Amino acid sequence: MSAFIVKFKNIKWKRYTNYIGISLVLLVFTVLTLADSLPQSTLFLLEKIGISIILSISLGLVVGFLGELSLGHAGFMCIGAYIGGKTAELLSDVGVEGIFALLISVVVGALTAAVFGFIVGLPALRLKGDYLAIVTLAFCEIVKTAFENSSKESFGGPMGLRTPRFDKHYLFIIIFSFILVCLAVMQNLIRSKHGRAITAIRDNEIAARATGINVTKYKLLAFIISAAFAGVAGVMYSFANSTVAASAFDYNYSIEILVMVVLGGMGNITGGIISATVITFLNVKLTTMLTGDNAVLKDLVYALILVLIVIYNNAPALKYVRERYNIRALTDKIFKKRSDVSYDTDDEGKWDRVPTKIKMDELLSVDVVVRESVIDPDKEGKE
Amino acid sequence: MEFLLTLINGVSLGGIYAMIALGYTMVYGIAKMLNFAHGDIIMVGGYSIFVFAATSFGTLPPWVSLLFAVLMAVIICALLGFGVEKLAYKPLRGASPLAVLITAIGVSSFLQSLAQVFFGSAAKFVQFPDLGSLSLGELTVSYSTLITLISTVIVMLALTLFVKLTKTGRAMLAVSEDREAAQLMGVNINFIISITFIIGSSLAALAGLFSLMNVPFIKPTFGSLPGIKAFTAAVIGGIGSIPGAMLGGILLGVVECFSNSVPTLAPYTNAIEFAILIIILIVKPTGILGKKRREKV
Amino acid sequence: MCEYVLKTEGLGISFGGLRAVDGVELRVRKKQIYGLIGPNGAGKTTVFNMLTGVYQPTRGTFYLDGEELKGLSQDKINQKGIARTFQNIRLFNNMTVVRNVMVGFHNLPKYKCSFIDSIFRTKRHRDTERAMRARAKEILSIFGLLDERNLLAYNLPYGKQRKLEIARALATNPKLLLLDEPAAGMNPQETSELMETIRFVRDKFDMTILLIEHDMSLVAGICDELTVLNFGQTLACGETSEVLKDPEVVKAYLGD
Amino acid sequence: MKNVFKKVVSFTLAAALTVGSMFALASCGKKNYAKDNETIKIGVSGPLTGGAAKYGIAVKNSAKMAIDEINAAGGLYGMKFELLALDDEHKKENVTTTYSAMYEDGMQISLGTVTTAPGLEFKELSKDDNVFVLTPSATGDDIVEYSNAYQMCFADSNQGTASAQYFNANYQGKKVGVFYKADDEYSSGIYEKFIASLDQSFKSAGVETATFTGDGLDFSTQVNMLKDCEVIFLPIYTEPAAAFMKKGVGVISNSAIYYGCDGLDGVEAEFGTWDEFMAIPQEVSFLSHFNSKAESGPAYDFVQKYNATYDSDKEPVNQFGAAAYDCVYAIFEALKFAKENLGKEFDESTSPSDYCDILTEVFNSDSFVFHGITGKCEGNNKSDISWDDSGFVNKQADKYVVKPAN
Repeated sequence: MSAFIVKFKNIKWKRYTNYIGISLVLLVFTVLTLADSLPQSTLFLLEKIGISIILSISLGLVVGFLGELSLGHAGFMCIGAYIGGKTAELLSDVGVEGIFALLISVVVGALTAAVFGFIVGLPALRLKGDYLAIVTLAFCEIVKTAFENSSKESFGGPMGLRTPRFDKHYLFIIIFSFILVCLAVMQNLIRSKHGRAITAIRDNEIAARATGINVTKYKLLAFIISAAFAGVAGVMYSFANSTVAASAFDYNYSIEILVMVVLGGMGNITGGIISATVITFLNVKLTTMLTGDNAVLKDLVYALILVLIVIYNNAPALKYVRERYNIRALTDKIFKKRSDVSYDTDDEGKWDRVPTKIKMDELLSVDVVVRESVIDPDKEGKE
Repeated sequence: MEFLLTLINGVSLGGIYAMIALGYTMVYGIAKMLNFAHGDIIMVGGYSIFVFAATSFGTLPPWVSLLFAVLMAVIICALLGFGVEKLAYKPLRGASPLAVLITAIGVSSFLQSLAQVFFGSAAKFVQFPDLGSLSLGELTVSYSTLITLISTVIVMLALTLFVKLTKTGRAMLAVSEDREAAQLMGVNINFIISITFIIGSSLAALAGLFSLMNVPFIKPTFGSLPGIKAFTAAVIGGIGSIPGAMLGGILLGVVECFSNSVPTLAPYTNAIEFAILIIILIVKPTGILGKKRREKV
Repeated sequence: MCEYVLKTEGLGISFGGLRAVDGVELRVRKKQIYGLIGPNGAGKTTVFNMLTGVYQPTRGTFYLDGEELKGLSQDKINQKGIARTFQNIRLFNNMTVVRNVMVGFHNLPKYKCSFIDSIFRTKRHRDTERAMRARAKEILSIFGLLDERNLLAYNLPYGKQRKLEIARALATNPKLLLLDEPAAGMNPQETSELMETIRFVRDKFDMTILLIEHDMSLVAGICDELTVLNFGQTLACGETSEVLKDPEVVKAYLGD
Repeated sequence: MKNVFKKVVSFTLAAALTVGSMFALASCGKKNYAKDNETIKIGVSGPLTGGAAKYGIAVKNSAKMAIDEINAAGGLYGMKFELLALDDEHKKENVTTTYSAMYEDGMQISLGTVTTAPGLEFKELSKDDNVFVLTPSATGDDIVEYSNAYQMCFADSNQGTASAQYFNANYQGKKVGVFYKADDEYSSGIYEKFIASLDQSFKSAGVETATFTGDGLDFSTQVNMLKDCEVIFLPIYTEPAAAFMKKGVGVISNSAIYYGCDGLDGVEAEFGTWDEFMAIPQEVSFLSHFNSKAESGPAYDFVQKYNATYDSDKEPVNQFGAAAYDCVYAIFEALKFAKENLGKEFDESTSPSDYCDILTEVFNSDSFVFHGITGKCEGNNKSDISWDDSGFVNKQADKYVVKPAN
């Protein structure tokens, strides 16, 4: 018994914060739904939050850990939703339904999305920062257009694809289970040599190459895994709704996912989970609270909150205020873990300290003839 | 014949894209940010023209009232661009480009919903004096198309000369090249960035005018699609490059019109435009006229 | 076994018609500390960039232990056994010190652990992680960085960042270590410490070291042999003491 | 570390307690959220912001207007109505939110959704809870798939077929062009039915087709493609139609005829002023159940009243609003009918499901005929509107000529 207690004490709890948090939420709400005491609005809210969390974690790999800017995450989700939904539809034709159909659809949807993740990852090898951002945005729009113009028989055309809806009382349990899977894959990956390689590429691509990291391989790997989980989120979406229409997956949606990741903090999975929850919750609450004539204020309020949060979180002038009043300082205060040097943190950093990636450094020019200029990367990001 | 008409339509549409892309490129090259709210400044310009043209029509001769409206739109947009930069972007100077990007998205959504609060969601028709059209044999080209094209070229040339010849323009180049060094050389960064936003936003107001001359309807989402298209155009031409913005805009407009003119391709127009973007970037990662940059090791 | 760890044959590169480096012949023996010196813009870093695959040489070739490495990618060259540091320090700033070193172990066969192993946290994953961490701590303690191992690299003082960069390069288990101006920005006290460290590295790891340096006291103090570059051409090469006396070299450094 | 251990234990205990107490509180079975209602709540989900907002706002305003009228006149046997209008932004993924919020807020009867795409989601949810749906303007054929749903507007297939029949009867020998929105279910749905029912003679002469997608309004290319057509079918909404007509000036023959469906109602309002609209030389006409430019009769009265109540400059009236107005009155009349003719009992706290059973019975009954402002009105008489068992509406559509050719 005492041996057990010692072992229990030695567990690095902070490593498991995310699992414990998600599992507790899952547990509480599972019990509630089994007791049939959850209103459906809560069930739907949980589904939405769950999907957002998967999206946020998966995009976090590309943006937060690999350091590439992607504005096309909704495109992967769209592929997952359509392919997963179609698989489920075909399966229900041959009599496979329920959880088995869902699992098979998830596998098919995730794999297809992963293939596209590979394809989109290829230009990422050549393009940087905002150029990659626009290419991913373009990819997302192309996928959307392709599905919108599909024939009625294949993917339903503009009407969208009718997909079998999963029992709303239990779908969120499955979604949250997939969050756990997604978390496990991401965290195990990040805390391994492969994750270190990816983070190293983010921090300094040139040094990473010189240290023997195969940049091509790891960039593609990050894109593939990220796309696969976006695909999973898409399949979940198709089971949470009775139709999947491509118009939902436009660049605005990609941007919303990016907002979740950015507000969560670079390479901060817990932050991504929290901000995905808060943003989704905020959106839903604004929709249900500002009704009728006030609906027009919804976007106004959302935009204001967004701008204020970003400025508060990032403005250099507010640095000292920020360091005193933030969630981490608060939790540190509660758990008194402020200066535990022996503890290994995840490789979180600050967005503005990443020197080689996500930069906007093109020069203004009036020349018609293309000239070459040399940039000194050590100047970047230091302003 | 058919071909020529489509080409003219394409060039005219491209001129509008180019005008927006010029603003994008200026702001990008100097403030180093993707100003996603740029499209919505066009929308504000459009509404300004709508309001001032409507209030002054009847009291003033049509041409004068139109010019008055355009002038007001330019002033309002310039002030708006200046204000947005000071309130939303300046506090974030030195922070991550991503934070600025998200703020720009927030500003964009804010402006759109504000327009809906004030003007409602329905499209408004904007009255323009009929400018007529020019007949060249079988071809008829409306004067508004010609005005759009000529103005775009003039604006591009003026910008080029401004940047090349004036002190402020050269300071802009310097700030774009190396902000710290420029500051050390006595360039007032805040002033240069403000000027850039003022110029970019004034161009947006003009773009709003030309869009309205082309299609005289204005609504809160008026700017978002042209905004994205112009961003695409700027990237195709090589973001940061003033001639590149022009080239990319025209190219995109022509492609759009030709794709629309083929019934089987028409539904895929957006996809085709974006596919061209991807191909160009894969072949030339910095766009057609973008500066090729090599990282120093 | 080859006589030379590193041998270059007529190594050269042109940028748009300009011959930046031409006909560089280096012969570096095992366990040697070899200096590459020359005035600013002489092409020293360019030589390093060619040796590490950042640039592909347009003329000539180079061999590591008799194996031709020209044309390989940067990570392949590193795996073959050339590691480097940079003139302007390039650390993984947002990673902890110990992880910076652990990245260096990435390709070592004894820490082989597939992606699948990591995802499922198999025994192999846990064993290699533990072994890597232990080894990283060893290396860090050699460089006196053990106490800072859980700091973010960004927060290290300048001198320690230099050391960490060398530690990370050594972690890749190279045959040849390229140091690009290791003493840049250091005071005499730190420089002499650095000299000790470099010697120690050579002795402890049986390392061959090629370094670029401007600080003549350091060069004279530790280099066995030198090559002097000027305008991309070899000006002189040979024993350190002799080369430094060469009137041509003195002229290149001090001007007429 | 000991602290942490303690905390974990206490936290687990607290969690267990919470879960346990929630268990104790849990009630079983379907809840009737309406049991505390003081009014009969009618819910509608529509786009109140974004690109399609004007349709949602017209529906919301008109439904509100109808409810205010009814309440001012004493309500239904003293019972008052209340409108719940939530914003779905014309996106189907928002419907789960809007629907469940309204349902839990005590919605007893619904007007479904304003547009088709979100309606496809709404119908599944409302079917599960057995909530009555009478949609003013979601025209998709699939909207009324289940027995609880009815339409006040014509279904897409009806509009497409009816338009084709009109063409077959009246426009023989003319060259036909079609301009539709390829990524819109309303537009492409009508287009498909239209082409399927069009006479072979038109097709062999060649039907020119031009399309557009997204929000763009620059149709110079499309106008060029259709410039030789004599009748142009426009199964689209007013905004792109107005942009098309404006571009068509001087390109498309002045004698050509623009012919649209109910989406074209209110196209003149897009032009701001009547003069500006009259500057379009071609004939503009459409097949619809409502004519917002009627000069007398019930439709005229409705429009007058709407304009007096709301800022018609900002959110102009259209057939969406008229249909919503009719929907509210249809529900009102149906409930009256249920009480008087079928002897049903209901009050403010009756559950949605019971309301649904009552209303379905009324709407399916052959003797229930509603007199509304949509459909073909003769003089000052309101039109006759009834529903078939599958949920489609039976009323007369008419071709309205908004303006003749100049």
